[in-house]
Amino acid sequence: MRRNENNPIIDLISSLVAPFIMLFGLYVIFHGHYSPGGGFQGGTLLAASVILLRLSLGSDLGQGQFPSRLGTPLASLGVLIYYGTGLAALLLGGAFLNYAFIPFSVLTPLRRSWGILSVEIGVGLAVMAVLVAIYDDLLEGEPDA
Amino acid sequence: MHDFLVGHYFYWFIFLLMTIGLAGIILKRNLIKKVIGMSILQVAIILFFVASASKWDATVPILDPALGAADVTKYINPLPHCLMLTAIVVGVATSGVAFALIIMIWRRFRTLDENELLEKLKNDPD
Amino acid sequence: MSAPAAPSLLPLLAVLVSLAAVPLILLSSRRPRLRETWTLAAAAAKFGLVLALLPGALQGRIAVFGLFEIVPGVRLELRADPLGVLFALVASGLWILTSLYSIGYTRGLNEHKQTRYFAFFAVCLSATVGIAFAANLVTFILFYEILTIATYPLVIHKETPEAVSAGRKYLAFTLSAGVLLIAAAAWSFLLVGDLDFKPGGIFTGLALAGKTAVPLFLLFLGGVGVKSAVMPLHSWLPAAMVAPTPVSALLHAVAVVKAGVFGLVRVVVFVFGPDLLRRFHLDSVLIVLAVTTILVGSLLALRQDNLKRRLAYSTVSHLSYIVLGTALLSGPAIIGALLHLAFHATMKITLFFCAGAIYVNLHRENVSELNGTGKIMPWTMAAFTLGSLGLCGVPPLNGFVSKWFLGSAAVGSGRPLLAGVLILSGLLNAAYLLPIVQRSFFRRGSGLEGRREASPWMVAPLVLTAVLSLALGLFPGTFHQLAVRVAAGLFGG
Amino acid sequence: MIPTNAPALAPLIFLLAALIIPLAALRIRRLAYVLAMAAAAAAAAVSVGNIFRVLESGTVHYRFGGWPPPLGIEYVLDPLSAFITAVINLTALVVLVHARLTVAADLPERKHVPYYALVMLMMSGFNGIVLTGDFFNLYVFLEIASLSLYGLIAVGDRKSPVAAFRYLVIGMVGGGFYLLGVGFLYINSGSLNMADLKAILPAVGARPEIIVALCFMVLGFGIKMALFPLHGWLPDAYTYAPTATSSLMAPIGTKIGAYGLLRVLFFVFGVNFVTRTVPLAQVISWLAAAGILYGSIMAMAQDELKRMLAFSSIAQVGYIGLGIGLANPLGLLGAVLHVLNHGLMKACLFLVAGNFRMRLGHSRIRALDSGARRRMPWTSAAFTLAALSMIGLPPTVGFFSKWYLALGTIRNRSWIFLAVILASSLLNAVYFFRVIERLYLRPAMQDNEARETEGRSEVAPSMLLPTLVLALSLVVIGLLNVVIVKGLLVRFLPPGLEFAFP
Repeated sequence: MRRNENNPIIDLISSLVAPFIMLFGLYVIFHGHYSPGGGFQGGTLLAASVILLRLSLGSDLGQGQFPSRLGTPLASLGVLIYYGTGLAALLLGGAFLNYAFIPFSVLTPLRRSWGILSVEIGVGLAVMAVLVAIYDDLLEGEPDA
Repeated sequence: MHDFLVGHYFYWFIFLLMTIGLAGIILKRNLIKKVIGMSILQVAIILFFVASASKWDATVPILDPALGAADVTKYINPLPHCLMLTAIVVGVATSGVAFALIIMIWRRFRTLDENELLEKLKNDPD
Repeated sequence: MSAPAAPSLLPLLAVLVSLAAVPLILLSSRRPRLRETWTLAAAAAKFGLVLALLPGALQGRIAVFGLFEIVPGVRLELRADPLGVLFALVASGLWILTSLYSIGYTRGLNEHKQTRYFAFFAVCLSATVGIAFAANLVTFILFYEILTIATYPLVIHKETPEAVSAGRKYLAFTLSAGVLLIAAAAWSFLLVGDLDFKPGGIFTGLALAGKTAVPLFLLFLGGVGVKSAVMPLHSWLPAAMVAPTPVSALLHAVAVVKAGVFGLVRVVVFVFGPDLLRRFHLDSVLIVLAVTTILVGSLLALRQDNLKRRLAYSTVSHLSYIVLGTALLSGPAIIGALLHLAFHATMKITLFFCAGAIYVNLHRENVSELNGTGKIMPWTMAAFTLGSLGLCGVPPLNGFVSKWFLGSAAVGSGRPLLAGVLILSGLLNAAYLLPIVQRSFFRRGSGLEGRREASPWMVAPLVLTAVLSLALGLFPGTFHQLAVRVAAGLFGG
Repeated sequence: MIPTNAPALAPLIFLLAALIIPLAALRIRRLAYVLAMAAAAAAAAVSVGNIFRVLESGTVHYRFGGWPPPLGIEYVLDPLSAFITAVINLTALVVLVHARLTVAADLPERKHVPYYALVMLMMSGFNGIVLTGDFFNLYVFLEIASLSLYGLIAVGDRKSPVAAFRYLVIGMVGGGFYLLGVGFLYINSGSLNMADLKAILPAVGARPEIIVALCFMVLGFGIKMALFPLHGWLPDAYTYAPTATSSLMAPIGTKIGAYGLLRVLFFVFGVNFVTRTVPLAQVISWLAAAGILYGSIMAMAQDELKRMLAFSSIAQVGYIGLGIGLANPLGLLGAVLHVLNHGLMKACLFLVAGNFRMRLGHSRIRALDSGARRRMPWTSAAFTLAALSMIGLPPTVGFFSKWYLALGTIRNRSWIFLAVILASSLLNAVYFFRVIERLYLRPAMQDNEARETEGRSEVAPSMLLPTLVLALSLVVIGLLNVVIVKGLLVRFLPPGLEFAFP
């Protein structure tokens, strides 16, 4: 990923576009449980925005938005949110991931809905962190602009 | 016979894709091309699943107020798509690991050509 | 066997006592005297325990000890029937003498790794008594394989290239035999569903076809034939003579090879049964093998210059006496076979002890170097003479008794030619053993100035075994009674 | 709570550990090992408990998310899966005790945390594969385990990334074939649930698509279990991986493939389908027999102990394949018992190789001599015992595997396979006694004499103890085999292959 010249157009456009991609990613995640979308897709969009900035500004400047060292812990955390949702159901007397047993709301359909949302958030976080981490790992040690 | 060939045209396409992928894995000497072959193979399998769910006169499996929920034949089977979502993730992860390994190999042996690599391995004193 | 079975711990203890000595021997590796004490104590205890089983066996009360299922359908079970007691008595009794002798031998040669030597010797004896008391094929195989492995370190004890290659040969033969035996046992298990040794055979209820019975018997024969050194499976035995002499004496004249022959007896009469063998003429196969081995073994012995190798070929030929006796499938023959199993042990061990004493004392191991040794080692060579005469079958030594039974049984079963084979073999025995006696007493030797008799640790055991050979020739009572019991259980009357 | 969730607990425990380790170890690195051990111990305890649960109350079904089987993912705890999970989790526990020092020696410190996290992830995958009742779920766990394994291999010797890459390519193709097979099955039956499929398949009949599906799945599992001639990835992977990885992978990894094969052949398609309709079982048994001979012969030619053990693994997996291919109850019992027995033996042998590497700096057979044995008497003794077991001498476990397999071959009247099994134990004797002879009989070499004066320098207790425990278990389990077989294993036998011992 050697950048031969500073191109202000690319820098500017990518900096402008990145927040919108991220916003769209969040939208996709938060609507995933009742419309097309979800954690995988949203997480990928989030990662795309991070990686876009790393590509255009260089990995060092890109750190400000998402530090590389957070990659693995955030991925773990994301899956833990997923896992925790399942575990909560298990601890409260249901099977693993049986959302009907999670005390988010009184109504069972709503519980299910909230349960899926919580899982989607976890998945989104994990997917984003993992994709960024893969990108970072592959670049590790390479000369960077 | 004609029906068999034409009726399954999509499967023939998938079969072709798989063959290309396998050929890439087996015949190409460059490790990166092998990974590309792997990805093609993976895509072929994914398409195979997705194609199996296709259905005439049916729509995406999201509740459409106009169609209602009474007649489920109006919707296509969502399960293969869900499965393939997972398979795609697996594919991404596999490619990621493959590239990480390729980078390790490059750093240690300075080659990605399989023949050269085997030669270097043989002469490597461990 | 109609004899009532009495649950008893004795068989188990008899097996375990020498195993229990192993850790003690290992722990006292730096204190030779203590180590030897443990060995002797274990040997004495073992003999005592086996002796305690003798009255029961003679009266027909069979001590049985069942542990647990070792494979589904088969228990790990020990059963001290007369046949087992007879073999255990021989092995454990001679272990005491061999232990005494070993002490003299290892000290005399200042052997290395004596701890390993004594420890594996003890394991071997455990396995041997286990074989003797095994109540079924799986238990038998268990101890048989333990014996195989425990003998290996003793064969390669010298750690010379020659010893190592002999060890390989030994393992190649015995491990192959082991897998054949396992295959045979597995097959029998599928046929019968039970592997307990039964007088008259375990296949009695089945109408076994020839295409099952013959291959099965050949598998069994391959399994037990190697250790019993039936030709052409004998060649490991002469090679294994690189082992220290006490090992050759006890294991390669008594425990290991007799375990093989004992196994053959078990297979022939307790697994297959006389009827099945006769129906498919398998007894004739055995007879032919045995006769060949007897004669060819003796002839090969004639050619050996190395004393221990000559004795080894002599062992090969004498083991087939027992095979022959078994194959005749009659009461008197089996009595003769079992008597020979016991009596050959005392005679052959005497000869090996003598060979070892000569080696330790004079560092000579070839027959051609033995001129004049009788003058300086009179006790040793006198014992050697007794042993040799016994093997030739000269009365009143015990070799005569067993040969008499074998020969008369051969005539009695309408095969007088076999008695001729025995006589011929006796002459061949004389031809390869008596020249040694003649050399040592009547020829003038060189380089023997200032040499004296071997150490009393070695002379005492060999004189004892020689006297034992004589005594058993005069009073074969106990062994005869045991053998009669076995025969009665098998063939009635 | 534990009883109702029993089937799902073991994979979930490992997964939790895999997730917590990277977070917890942010501050304290040593926590990684502590957490991994805790998870392994908990999982082992749960899976041993599961055996008793199965014995008491029969098969336990667990519905993820509360969805009933054809829709939702189901976990099934039956005698077979309970047995296999107990075996792999106990083995992993013992190996992990040993792993602490070898990981510290083999890997730079910054890699310790990801290493243990990956081990946990791999174990989670293995447990998931065994317990799941859903074919697609099985695929996912298969890939989770494989991906972790690639990583675990790649941190070894200099050549390890190449070995890992080769494994990755072959493993991915294997997984792909499996997935394709699942696809064919799904298209033709509309179900992914194993129990459901078992009910549907007879009605579908032997359509070509179903046969193709079966063949693809067998191919996939064959690659994972290194069934000859699909074994190409194995020797390098075992040789160049770090000690801890090879001693986890050798006893557990290939067995999972064998388990999958067993499940698919006999619990989904049924014995008639795989022996009569499509004679696939026969094909498997011939390949396995060829693998036994090939592995044993190749093992003789190796100079590196780990490589020799790798080829021996190919042969031993052949035993399992042969038992499965015989398609009779005794063969299956032998195969499943051999999963346990070979797991114990190979774990012990790889730990011994690790001990040699730790103290001598190498595990080349030609460089071993009695000096090595004098320095490490206990390790050498453990090696000898495990070698005797590999040869198949009673009362070690190897004998009993051989016994059941021999019974199985004789029952089928497959004399050639009987001969192969027996011959292979002699070949085992050849290559193991080659090492034993060196260890015990070969005088110490010149350059070792200086070191010899140091006297005994056995490895640390945390490495020695697992080695000895495994070695001892070879005899104990051997004597207890009837308890295992009669008490537990006969209950797993699939319909059509029931059997009762006399």
